[in-house]
Order: sequence, then C-alpha cells, then structure tokens
Amino acid sequence: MKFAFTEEQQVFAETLSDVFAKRCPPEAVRACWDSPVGYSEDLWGTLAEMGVLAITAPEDAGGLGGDERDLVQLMEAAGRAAAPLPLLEHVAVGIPALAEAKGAAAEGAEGAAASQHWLSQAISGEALVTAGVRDKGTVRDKGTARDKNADSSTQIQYVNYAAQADVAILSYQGELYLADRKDYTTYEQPSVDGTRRIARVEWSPDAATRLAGVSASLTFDRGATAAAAYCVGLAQHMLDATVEYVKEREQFGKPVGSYQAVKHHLADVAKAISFARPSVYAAAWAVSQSAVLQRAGSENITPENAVSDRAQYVSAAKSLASDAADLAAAKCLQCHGAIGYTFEHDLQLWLKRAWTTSVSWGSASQHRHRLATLLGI
Amino acid sequence: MKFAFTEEQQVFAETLSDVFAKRCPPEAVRACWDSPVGYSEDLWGTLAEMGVLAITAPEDAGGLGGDERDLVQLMEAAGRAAAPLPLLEHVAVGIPALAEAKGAAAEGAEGAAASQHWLSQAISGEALVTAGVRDKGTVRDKGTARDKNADSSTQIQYVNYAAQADVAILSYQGELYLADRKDYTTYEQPSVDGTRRIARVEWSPDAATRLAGVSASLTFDRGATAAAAYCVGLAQHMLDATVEYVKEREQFGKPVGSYQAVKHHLADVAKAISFARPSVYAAAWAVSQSAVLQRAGSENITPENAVSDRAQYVSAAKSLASDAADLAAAKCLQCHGAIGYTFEHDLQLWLKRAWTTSVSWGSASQHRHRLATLLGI
Amino acid sequence: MDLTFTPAEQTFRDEIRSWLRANTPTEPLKSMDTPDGFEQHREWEKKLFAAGWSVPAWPEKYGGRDCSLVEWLLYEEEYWASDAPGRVSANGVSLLAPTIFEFATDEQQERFLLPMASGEEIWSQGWSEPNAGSDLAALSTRAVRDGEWFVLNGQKTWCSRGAFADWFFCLVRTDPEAERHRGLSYLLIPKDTEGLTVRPVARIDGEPGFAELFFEDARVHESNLLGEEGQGWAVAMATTGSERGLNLRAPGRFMAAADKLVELGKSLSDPALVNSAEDATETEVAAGTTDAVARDEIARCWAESRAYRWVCYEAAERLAGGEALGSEASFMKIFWSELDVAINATALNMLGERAEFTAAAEDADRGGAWMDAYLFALSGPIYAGTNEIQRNIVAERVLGLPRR
Amino acid sequence: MDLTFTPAEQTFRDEIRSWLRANTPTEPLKSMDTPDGFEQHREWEKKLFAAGWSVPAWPEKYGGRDCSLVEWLLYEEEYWASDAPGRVSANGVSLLAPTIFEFATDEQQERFLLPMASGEEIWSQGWSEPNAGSDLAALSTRAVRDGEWFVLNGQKTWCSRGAFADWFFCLVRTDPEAERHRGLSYLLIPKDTEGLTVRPVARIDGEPGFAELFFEDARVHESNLLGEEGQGWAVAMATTGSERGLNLRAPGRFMAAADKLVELGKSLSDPALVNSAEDATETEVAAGTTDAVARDEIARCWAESRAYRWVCYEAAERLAGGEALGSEASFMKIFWSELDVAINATALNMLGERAEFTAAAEDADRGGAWMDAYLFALSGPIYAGTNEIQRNIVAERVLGLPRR
Repeated sequence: MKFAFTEEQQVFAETLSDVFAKRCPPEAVRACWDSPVGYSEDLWGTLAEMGVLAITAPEDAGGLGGDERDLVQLMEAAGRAAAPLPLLEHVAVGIPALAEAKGAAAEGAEGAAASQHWLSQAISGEALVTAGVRDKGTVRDKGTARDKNADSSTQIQYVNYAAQADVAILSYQGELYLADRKDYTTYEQPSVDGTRRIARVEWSPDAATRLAGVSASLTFDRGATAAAAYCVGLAQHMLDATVEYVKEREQFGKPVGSYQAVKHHLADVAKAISFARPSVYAAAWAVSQSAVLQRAGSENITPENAVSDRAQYVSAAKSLASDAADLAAAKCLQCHGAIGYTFEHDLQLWLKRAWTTSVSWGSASQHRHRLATLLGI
Repeated sequence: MKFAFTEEQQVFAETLSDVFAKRCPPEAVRACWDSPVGYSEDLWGTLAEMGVLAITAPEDAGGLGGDERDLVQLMEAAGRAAAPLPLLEHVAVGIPALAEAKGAAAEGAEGAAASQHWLSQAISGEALVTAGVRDKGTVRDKGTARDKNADSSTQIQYVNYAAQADVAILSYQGELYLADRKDYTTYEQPSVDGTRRIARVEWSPDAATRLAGVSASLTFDRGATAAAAYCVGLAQHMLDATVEYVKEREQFGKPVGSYQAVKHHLADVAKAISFARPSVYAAAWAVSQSAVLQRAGSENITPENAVSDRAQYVSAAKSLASDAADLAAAKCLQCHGAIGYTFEHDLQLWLKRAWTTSVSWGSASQHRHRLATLLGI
Repeated sequence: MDLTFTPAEQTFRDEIRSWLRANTPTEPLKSMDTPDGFEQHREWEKKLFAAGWSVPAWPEKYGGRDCSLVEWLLYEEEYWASDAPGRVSANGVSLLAPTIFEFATDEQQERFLLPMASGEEIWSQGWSEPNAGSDLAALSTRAVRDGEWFVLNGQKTWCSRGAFADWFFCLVRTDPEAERHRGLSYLLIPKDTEGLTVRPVARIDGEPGFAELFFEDARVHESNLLGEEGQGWAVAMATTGSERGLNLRAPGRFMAAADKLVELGKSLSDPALVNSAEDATETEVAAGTTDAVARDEIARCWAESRAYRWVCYEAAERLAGGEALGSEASFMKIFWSELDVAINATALNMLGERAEFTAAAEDADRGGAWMDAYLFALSGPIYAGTNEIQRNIVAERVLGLPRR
Repeated sequence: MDLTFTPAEQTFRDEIRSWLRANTPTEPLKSMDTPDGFEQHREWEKKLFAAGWSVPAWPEKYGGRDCSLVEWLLYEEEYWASDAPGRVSANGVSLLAPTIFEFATDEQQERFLLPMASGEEIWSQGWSEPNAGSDLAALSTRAVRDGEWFVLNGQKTWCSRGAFADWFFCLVRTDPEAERHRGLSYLLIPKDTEGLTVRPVARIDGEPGFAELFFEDARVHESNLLGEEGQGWAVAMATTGSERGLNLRAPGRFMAAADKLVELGKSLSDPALVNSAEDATETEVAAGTTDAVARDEIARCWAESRAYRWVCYEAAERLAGGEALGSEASFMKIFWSELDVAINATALNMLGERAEFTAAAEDADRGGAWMDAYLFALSGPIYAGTNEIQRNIVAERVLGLPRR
C-alpha cells in the first residue's frame, strides 16, 4: 500500500499545470466559445508534440505505455484551467480502447484493423477520436429525435466533439463499435457551456466494426474517472479564486472572507474537494489494475470481482467529485455575489464546465444508483 | 379565503397553552418516563373536566362538535410542552372515528353499537382509546415477531398506548376495526423516548367489529395532521429554548448567539417552522372539509377529488413538519453543545419526542413518497 | 380558517384566467434583456394595461382594479400558470410603486404611476454600487444641491433591466458629512439625463440583463426627489420590504414552476425508460428518467411551493387586518429564492445529459426553458440582499439574537 | 500509487483478523458507561494487551508491535469489522499517549504507558470547564505551587469515561497573571486524590458517560506535571491534533458502520415488502423498507466511508514521509463526525417506526444498536472542538481567510 504518485508523475503533472497556466488562460477558454471546434487546435498541437497524446498508448504502438495513474493528475490540472480540450474523449477513453482492440474475434476483424490505423493517427494527433459510451441501447431518453425516426436500427447518442472527430467509439448493447465520421450523422446541440460541442449522433451499428475484446464497461469507467478528476480540478480552481476574491472584497469595513458564513461555505467546499480527490486517485488505480487483469486474463482475482470492485471505486469517485464540483459552483457563485453572475467575470467559465462535467459520464445520483446496485441493495 | 383562526379558537389555544405551561413543566414530562401509563392521569383528568376530550365529538353525542381546525393549535401547544398525553390517539383520531361509526353496514353492526358505547366513555375520559392505522395488511416489516407466528390470520401492528387503552381502532386491508383490550395481545417495545408506550399488538380482525362507514384513509390523515402540529410545537419550543440559551452562554467573551454560524443555524430552524406551520393549518382545514364531504356525500366536489386533495395537503404538511422537527432537534442540540447532550438538561425530552413524532404517522420521506404518487408521478 | 375562495374571488379568478387563455402569446417572446425582446415585453405590458390586468391591486385611477390581496395572489397564480410572459415592468410596479404610493407628492403620483402601469415607462433600480452591495449604506454616489437641481457624480451597478429602461430610481448621498444611512436621498432619474451614461452588462447567460450607470455632473431636478432630502434610507427601506416580501415574488410563480416539475416527472416516469437494476454493472448510467430520488425532490419542491402559498395567504390576512410584515419578509426571500434554485436544479438533474442544452438545441426540453430558469434562479440568493444578510436579519430582528 | 497491500501487510491483517475471530465476545458487552460494563471492557482491554493487540502501533517495550501506520489502519479496519467491543481505554491510548511519547520524562513514560496499554489504568480527559468549552483558553481551574505540590481549586466537566476512570489528564491554570493560553500546565491526576470529587453525569442515553470533577485544595505532586510548567497549551495542542486526526476515529470504524448499513439495506429490500404505488392513496405509508431514496443515502454513506479511508491512507503515506498533519485534521473531524450521524440517521429512517426501539425492545433491529450508535454519533459534531470551530480553523488556517 503506497498512496502516492511517483516523482515522475508529479513532475509531469506540474509541467502540464504550467502549460495550462501559460497557454490556457481564461481568455483562451473564452475564445473557444466562438471556435467551430470548441478547443484550441494550437494547444492541442503542442500537447501532441510534447507526447501528451501518447501517454495512454502502449509502447509497442509507439506510445508511452502509461495508465490512468499517469493521467489522473493531468485531467485534474486541465480542470483547474477549465481547459476545453478533447483530453477525456481522445486520451482517456479513445486511445486505450483502440489499443485494446486487437486479437479481435472474426466479426470484429474490420474494427480491429481499423483501430490500429486510427491508433497511430490518434497518438500523433493527426486524427481526433471521440467516444460516446452508453448502454445496451435499451434505455433511451424521451424528447430526442429518436421518436421521429422510422428506421429502428438507427441508434441515437449525444456525443461531445462528434462533428469534429475523425472517428468515434460508440456503444450499442454493451459492445463498442468504431464509427468513421462518414458513418454517422450529427446534429449539434448547443450547450450552456460554450466550449462544449455536443451533437446528437445517429448511426447504425455494424458488426464488422465492433471492437471485440474491448470492455465497454471498462471504457465507460475510464471516461467517468477522467471526468471525476476534471471535476476536482474545476472545484479546486473555483475555491482558490473565491478565496482570493473574498480576502480582497470588503463590505461593512472588513473583508467578506472574515464573515463566518462565508468561511463556512468555503470550508465546506474545501472539505468536499479534499475527500473527493483521494477517491478519484483510488479509482484511477482501480481502473489501471482492472485493465491489467483484463489484458492478462484471470490470475489471482477473478475478473468478475475486479470489474465489480473497479466500478465501485469509479462510481464512488465520480459521485463525490460531481458533488464537489456542484457544491463549489454553488458556493463560489454565492460568495462572489453579483460580480460572479456576469458574463464578463471569468467565474462563469468554470461554473458552466462544472455543471456539464458533473453530469457527463454519469451524474452523482446516477453513480450512487449504480453503486447501490453493485453493493447488492 | 380567510387564513385565520376564530377568536374563540385563539382563546382556546392560549388557555390550553397556559394549562400545559402550569401543569406540564419539564419535571412532569420527566416523571412520565417512570409512569406505567406514560402520561399524567391527573392532567388527563383535568383536560376531561375542561371538556377538551369532547372537542372532536359531535354535539348530538354530547361533544363540542369541533373539528381539526379547533384541534390543530391544541396539538401544537401540546408539542411546545412536549406533553406526553394520548391526545393524538384519543382526541384527534379515536373519537372522530368512533363518532363516524354509525349507519354501519350489517356486517359492522356490532362495531357500530360498540362504538357508541365507547364514544361516550371516551368523551368523559372514563375509557382510553388508542389507534393504529396502517394499510391493508399486505405490507409488513421484517424483524417483527410476525414471522415467528404460525397463525396467518394474526395481524401485527405497533401501537402507542396499546396496553394502556381500553379499546383500540386498528386497520386491516384498508378497513378499520374496533378491538377491545381483551381482544388483542400486547408486547411492550421500550422506546428511546421514555414517555412513549409502544407495543406490538397481535390481533385477528373480526368482521363483526368492523367500523363500517369510517374511512381508514381519512382516519390516518387525522393522525398525521395531529402529529404534524405536534412536530411544529416541538420545533418551536426547541428554537425558543435555544435562542434563550445562546443569548446567555458566552464563549470568547461574547454570547455564542452573536456568532454568524449559530445565527444561521437558528434562522434555518425558524424558517422551517414558519413554512411548515401554515401548511399544517391548511391540512387541518382540508381534513375537516373532507370529513364534511364524506359525511354529506358528494355535492359540488366529487369525494374522490376531495380525498386526493386532502391527502396531498396532509402529506405536504407532515413532510414539512417532520423535517422542521428533525432540523430543530439537530440544530438546537448543536447550538447547545455538550450541555444539551446530557440527561439532566431538559432539551433531551424534546429531542426524543421530536425523533419519534417525526416518524410516527409517516416520516417525511414516506409522506413525500405518498405525495409524489398522488401527484401522478 | 376557511380556504375556500368566496364566489367573488372565484369570479375574479375565472375572469383573469379566461383573459389570459385568450390573450397569452402562443409563441414565447424573446428574452426581455435583448432590444427586440424588451420591446415585445413592453407591448405585452400595454396589452395587459389596456385590459386592466397590468396592476390589479392599484387604485382604478392608475389603471388598477383595487383588488384585495387575496385576489392579487390569485391573479399571480393564474398569471404564472398560464405561461404568460415575464413582467418587464416588475421593478417599477413591484419595487418602486409601493414607495411612490407611500412617499410621493400628488404631482409625482400623477406623473409617474400611469405610464408605469401602462408600460410606457419602464423602470430600473439604481441602488448598488461597486463598493456598496450587501453594505448598501456605504454608497457614495454624490448629489450636490445647485438651486433647484441636484448634480450627480458616481457610479451605480447591477441595475436590472437597466440596459433598455426609461427611468431609474436611485439612492444617492446628498449630505457627505452624514454617516452611512444618514444623508441619503431618493431620486427618480430619466435615462436621457445629460451626464448619465448607461453601460449594459451581460448577465451569466450572456444577455445584457444589467446596466452600470455613470454620473458625471448629471443634473436631476428637485421635483424628482421622492420623499424628503436626507430621508432616502427610510424611503428606500419601505421598498426593500416590498422587494423581499409579497410583492416581488408571489407564490403563483413557484407553484407554476413546481407544477411544471411534476409534469416533467410524469413525462419521464415511463417505466420502459427506467434503467433496470441488473444492467447497472454494465456501462449504463440511466439518463433522463424519473427515479425515486427525483420523485422525492419533486414532492419536496411541490410541498414547499404550497407552503409558500399558505404563508402568503396567512400574511395577506394579517396585512388586510392592518398588521405590517416587517422582518418576516426576510424569511420569504430566503425561502422562495432557494426553492426556485431547487425546482430548476431538480429538473436539470432529471434531464441528465440533455440538461445543458440551450434554446438553440433541437433536443432541449421545453426549448431550454429549464436551464434558462435555472440561470435566472441562481441570482435569487444574491440579489435584494444576499441570503446570508437575510439570515442575519432573521436571527437578529425576528429571533432577537445579539448583533455582535 | 499502489493500493495493493504488501504480503507483510496482508499477513498482519490476517493475523489480527484470525485473533479477533477467535476472541471477540459472542455476546455484546454491557455499556462501558455502567459500572459492570466498564469492568467488562477493562477485562477485554487486558485480553487484547495479553495478545499484543492493545496498542499495536506502540513500541514493543510498552506492549506494542511497532507496526506501521498502514498496518494500524488495517488493524482498525479489522477491529471494527469484527464487531469487537468499543475501546474503554481510547481516551488514554489515543489522546494522552501521543502527548506522553512527545513530552513526558523517561520516568513518566515508564510509569504510565504500560498500565495504560494493559487496561489497568483507564484515563479520562479533564479539559473543558463550565465556562470554557469551545473557548478552551478561558479555563480557570487554579493550580498553585506549594513546594513540590500543586494545590488545585476549580471544576472540570464533560470528562468522558470519567465516572469510573482511574486517572485524569487535566489542563489547569498555574499562572493567574498570564492571559488565556499562557500560564497553563498539564497535570496527570489520580482519581483518589484528596480534595477531588468525581460526580458522574448522565449522557443523553441516561448512562453516566461523563463526569464532573470538583477540586477543593486537591494536591497533585510535581512529578505528575507533563511538559514544563506554563507550557500546558503547547503540550495540549499536540493532543488535540491527535484527537481530530487519525488517532481518535480511524476509518475502519466508519467502513464497518457503512457496511452494516448496506446489510440493512439488503435485508429490507425484499420487493415483497415494498409498498406499491397504487396503495398510496390509501392509508399506507410504507415502513421499514429500502426505497430508492434510502439506496441513494446508503451509497453516499458507503462512498464517504471509503473516501475517508483513502484520505487516511494518503495521510499515512505523508506522515510516514515525515510530514505533519496540521490543520487538515480539522477536515477529518468534520468529515467523520458528520458521516457518523448520516450513517445512523439513514439506518433509522429505513427502520421507520421500529427506529425508536431500544435494546430492551424485542423487535429492535440489531438489539437497538442503530439508535445507540445514533445517540453516540450525535456527540461527534460537538466534542473535541465543535464543527463550527473546526470550520473556522479550516477557513483560517488551511484557506488563509482573515480571522476578523
């Protein structure tokens, strides 16, 4: 038992923090609201050059062979900067799934072959991968265009960067499929967060492109863990910025941060973050171990248990992290007062990313629902 | 629309408040912990002499012909005093049910006849009535002795004052029955609140004692409304007592009530009470109107709607009142600090009545569950 | 205690309900914080006024119906239940008008009330300053006497509707020697005043819902002084009572919102859409369904919307009996503002991944109205005195806890 | 980042688990706050000590195993998972002992540690006074030097386990001229000290869980002074760190409680017991069933119990690396105390009408253990510095907000 990152991991996280601080200030986030792709292609290129996109790719595919433990602090740093980048979709979810799509069953051969192609393009940054991982397709949302569509083989999902990506990893009935951009249709759904690029994706699953050997469940948990880390980063920045603000802002002749009500609001936020963060790190560890077990086949632990344990870790982490981000958003807005309620003030950039990230890849209550089921209740 | 009590009702409530203040101080509540019946028979006798037990009985039966609007502030005053008296069981629930048990169907003739007998005894205070109104009997709690019992006709309920009462009104499959003390067996279940006298009641419903013409649903709502009013009173007293305490108690050279954290705790309690109370009054009105409609048969409003509306009012009221009592208990204990955590300090008498009354006749979450169903969700 | 509406009340309710059914625009108006939307909403105000439904609680001579408080509460219930447009004139009608009725000269009442009721003149409040928000008494905008005129210098901020409003009601410092809440005066200021610059400020949703006012030797005539010079604080406090109490946010608004939440719950509670427990070890995390947690929250919101209703009917009875509301208005402000957040947050939580969609998204529920309402609701715990200040007021003035 | 336990850690865990399985009393002991129960618990301490499991993190010479922090956390997990009795020696072992290791003379260590570890001497804390609770520095119990002796006069209160304890560790004022936290000293006082009267005080559950101490010219020898005279505050603060941090409430305790809550959820979630929605217009309000609201709360409690676990393993790593915990201990105290209330409140809510049943009730779940645990948990947000004080500490010392 050693609950600590390696020195290498620490240095890497600090390096990336510096990159975000310099290259992704609030003005850069704001600029992405009006960009068609929703993210800074320039910064994305820099990350590709730095090898950041290769972190989660195996060494034999030209990657750095890292895992979720190497990634989790990067996602947190991105959250602190509210960086609008496809790190979650591309690096945390897409590349590991592509990398695992080998030794595929016959019906997935085309998927396996294509995935090798896309993997190298993704590592270099030449191609953008996105992912929409949901359920077996039995559960669907009312109010989507689904009902209007007569062709029942058409599946519907909401996927971030779907229109911008070159290839998407999409789930259907508990299996993952590789869908080229030309194989799906997108209908953009503008979000309250101007840096999101959600689209309704309509596509028909094709058995030939199934990513055999890739666990949809593990893939979902990768996304949820990355989103959880991002939530922690968002919350931490909002707290830091609010602490600075309430130290300076005076009312009734003293800093508003000297009032006990403000102190307790922010102490609650600090507590929520402090308790969510180690759970997110533990989830990253669990995902990394579960992936190893799945690759190696069962040895000491049955993969079944490993999957269940991993999902417990992930759902605990995402529920705590989503709650921390939501609490931070609510309390930090309240402690800012009216100034935080303006478009001009930067707080809104973080608020909106918090509202959307806390829900994506499962909201707090959805993950508690999953966790309760996993616990046998 | 006139949201106000009559002057008569106000005077009555103030009179009873005075009686409780004089005759039911904390020492008297404490004394009931060790009394076999759990309430002051002396005070109960005084209330009988004052005619308080006759409030809800119809005039033609020798009662005062009042309804829930006349009763609700009495229950609230009893709550403020934490008065351990069978007011809810006997006056709020028992007597109205007995009074309604006339014009009974043939199968309930015995119940109807008996109910007239018990009604006059109850009004005079010669007999004690209690009530345990639950469901159709299909839903039962694990962990009761039920499972040990081979005779499947035996029904189980937990009923306050069951061993002390002369007669009990018990529900089975949505119908009410009159059970003489000799017709049911009791197993006392000591409660954290030493003034409660809960027993497990085992009995076999007998069609001959069915209280035909009495709505179990309305009867349940009478109990829930009375419990809600009592909760409001409990919360109000805890708030008042805590306000006094934190004005006096000094730490760091000033009253602890001058600290913003303490202020906000108590402001939240005050808010919860202020918003629960009118809802409880509205529920009392709704129950009284529903009873009139049920007695008169449908005129302008279909009884079906009236029942549904009444239950909405009651479940809204009880959920708010239970939450107010629970919040008051939590915050007032916290604002008292260690002194409130002792057996010697009187706060504990109110805390324990709050914990038990907030749950009895449906907890907040149970009533929200019912309310959601009534709203069609 | 009789919660049945009288025949007269019922008739009143039927009348406004019928009128709204016949006249409420079928298509939602544009946001009142856009230039076009503002004028659309002004037209709606004119229509309401023409039918006598703009200010029903006012005297008939100013376009009202002299209706009772109970009738006014009914009017608000019907108004919001009908999905009628938001009231662009609310700052004038709800915040300023009570002060005018209490403090204005006859001439001022004649001058201001009818155009306010008719929507010809839309008002915005100019009280807060960059360094005087919660601590309103710290305001520093100066107004110096020059004969019949006041000469203003300073800055106001967070003026809702200020970007397009015709008039501002402002609190300014006329006696720089007096401390804090002494030496203030209450001025009514037309937007075209020379030396007044209005800068629109975008709200969190990007629309110019606020304005900043910059006064540079702006001259305001003494006929626009409301109440006596130097008595601005006392005059203003009458308005803050209105702001926190019944006038600004009637329960009908939240009853309608809670009812919409119930409808959302019904629409999503189709069992076929609910995730089955066995799937949970798979990747699915159900989206857009009404689970029991949401049911609990919906029931809580609905119960609270009704609790606020009864609190207001009870208050109306007391007000009709000659009592004043006082510090209890702080309870109400805390209550409705937090209820409003809860209602919309519950809806967004139920909508799951569709929650973030705006009006521009084809798949948004109710045209993105939940997110719009959420964004609006978030300002509730902040404006008109933060809820932290309100809790202090409750603790100190209602409960009597020591100030320090 | 490797959360797999090493083979050595696993062996350690297996060893304590086996021992507990073989030795944990099958019948629950009586309450440790009754005379009989106190002695039963003392016997259990002796048994633990004899097996080397009383104070595993202590040096071997004082009956410990010199185990690592991670092993100590594992020990606590196993201890609480096994349903072993509560630790009547906790105040000594967890609160006083760290101070003794840091500040005591060799003679004092020799004198006090072994009997503390073995349960022969049970300790109680005497810090709070009627007028010095949250404001501990205001304490006024006087200790006047008389040669080798201190002469004590004053009153202490809220001494947990004090009714039956053998020794008290007290903070007293030795220099009446010095202000507040200056001029205090830390004394170790045997219960049979002449001039010391111990008055048992019943806790909310009716058991004498507290004591008040009255000193009337009580004489305590200077050999019982811990640390230097006048340095009592600094000495004491080392202990409050322990009290709030890892030592007092290890995560194992809350993990075990959350696991029991999960079991309760499972036992009540039989679909046959769940009220069907159609019945809801009838009188039934379901009791004793696991609805989805409870599931949500159970999952939250479970997740939080594990969050606390990871926080502690992370802290253990930092402590092992030579870092100190500091003000973050305040986070932990807020967290575990509120989690403990939440776990037990959730259980009681699920039990519905059976929640109130005590151990004396035949139909109580787990012998009334949920209500007992709830009553105990309620003290958590109050003792060892109220959570309001802890939040101030977090805000001021961790976040750096201005004190006033």
